[in-house]
Amino acid sequence: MISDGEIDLVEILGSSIKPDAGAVVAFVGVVRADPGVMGLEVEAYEEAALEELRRIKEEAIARFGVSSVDVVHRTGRLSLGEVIVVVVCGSSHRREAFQACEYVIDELKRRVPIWKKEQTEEGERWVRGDAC
Amino acid sequence: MISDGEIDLVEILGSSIKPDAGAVVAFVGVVRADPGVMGLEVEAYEEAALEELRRIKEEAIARFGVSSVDVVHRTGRLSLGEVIVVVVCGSSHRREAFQACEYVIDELKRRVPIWKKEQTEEGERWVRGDAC
Amino acid sequence: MRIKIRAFAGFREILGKEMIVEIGSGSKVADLINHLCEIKPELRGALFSDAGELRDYFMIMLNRRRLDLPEDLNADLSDNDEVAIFPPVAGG
Amino acid sequence: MRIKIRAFAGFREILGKEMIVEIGSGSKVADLINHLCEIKPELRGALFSDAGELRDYFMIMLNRRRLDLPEDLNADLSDNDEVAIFPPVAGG
Repeated sequence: MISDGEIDLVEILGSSIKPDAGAVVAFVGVVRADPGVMGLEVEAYEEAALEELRRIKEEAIARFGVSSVDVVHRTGRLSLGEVIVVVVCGSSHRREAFQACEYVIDELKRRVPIWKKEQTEEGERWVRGDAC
Repeated sequence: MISDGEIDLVEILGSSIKPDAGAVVAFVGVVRADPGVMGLEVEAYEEAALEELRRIKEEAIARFGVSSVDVVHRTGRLSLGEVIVVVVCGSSHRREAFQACEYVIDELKRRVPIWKKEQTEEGERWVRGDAC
Repeated sequence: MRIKIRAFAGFREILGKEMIVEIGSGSKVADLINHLCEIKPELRGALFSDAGELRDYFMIMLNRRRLDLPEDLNADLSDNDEVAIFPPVAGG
Repeated sequence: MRIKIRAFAGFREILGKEMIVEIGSGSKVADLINHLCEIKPELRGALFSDAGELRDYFMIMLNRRRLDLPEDLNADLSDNDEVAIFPPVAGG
């Protein structure tokens, strides 16, 4: 999911905490106070991002056998310390939940069309992506 | 922390979501609906468990350089689907947060003096620990 | 034929968020890019080096499928296609 | 001297949660165990095989430090020590 409103951790975690999933692993990405950075603006190619997130989710379920994968990514203006992304994987066993959660956030950062612009004391700058 | 009351996920997660930790990884253990199991009773050697948890936390910080490790383990009677343990690790980078979180739950299961008794349709039975 | 252009991050700042361009039927992706560079001359420097070679710091999606560049510069366009231009992703 | 006994899980069901026992000064861990097996005969089967050998499915902590068995059966006890007996842990 892509959302321009604050991410509700309780809601996204709560939906994975069920009797059939003994292990839930969550990754929470937070806007970090890097030197000079005052905030972030996040932009997404929403339709393509949602398609890619769906593919990544299916891959994680097929590879690791987890029972649920939920992802929410923020867009818009974010302050330092705000939640920018949440990945939650539910599984009957913890090893697979950890692996799936790490896989999803790694692939999200590599593949999902989302960009960040940092507000710094010297002005704004786009965060450079790694891969092309 | 050892608690006989419901674990407040928002509180324990919220305290790690800070501008100095860009990555927060949480493990949530849930009472799983294994065949025949109706619920769980959890017992701890509380003073020894807290000492061991403190040691594991210090090890995780020293090994992985994470900035925070928080653990809450429930005791008492738990129903299916209830949260039994939460481990939250905050770090400036995600790799270390994942590693630390997995380390802490692995070591907790191996070393911390806590026991579970399953309520089943045929009566009660202690869950066998692995290591001695 | 009408092509919907969508641009993100630095490319949005050059091209705007979204626009419709009219190009001749039978046009390929390369023709569209040339057309866009004419409308928005700033785009040329973002896509090509001074020697006229394609830079590798951008991606193009055609109807939300990523193109392999430079081979897919030869891909055919159809009426109502959606072409998106953006830099390497940096989410999460 | 007075020793506080704490027992957990299956051992709690045999020994009770907590009790104080009086044993002679100079007693070692082995003496305490024998004493407990006399008070609670059910304990003997949980700690020893039919051949009288120590089982490996339990742990003893002395003042919250884990003992290495069987070597530490020789460890000296002091007045007000806390000795805990429990099976392998199974938390999380």
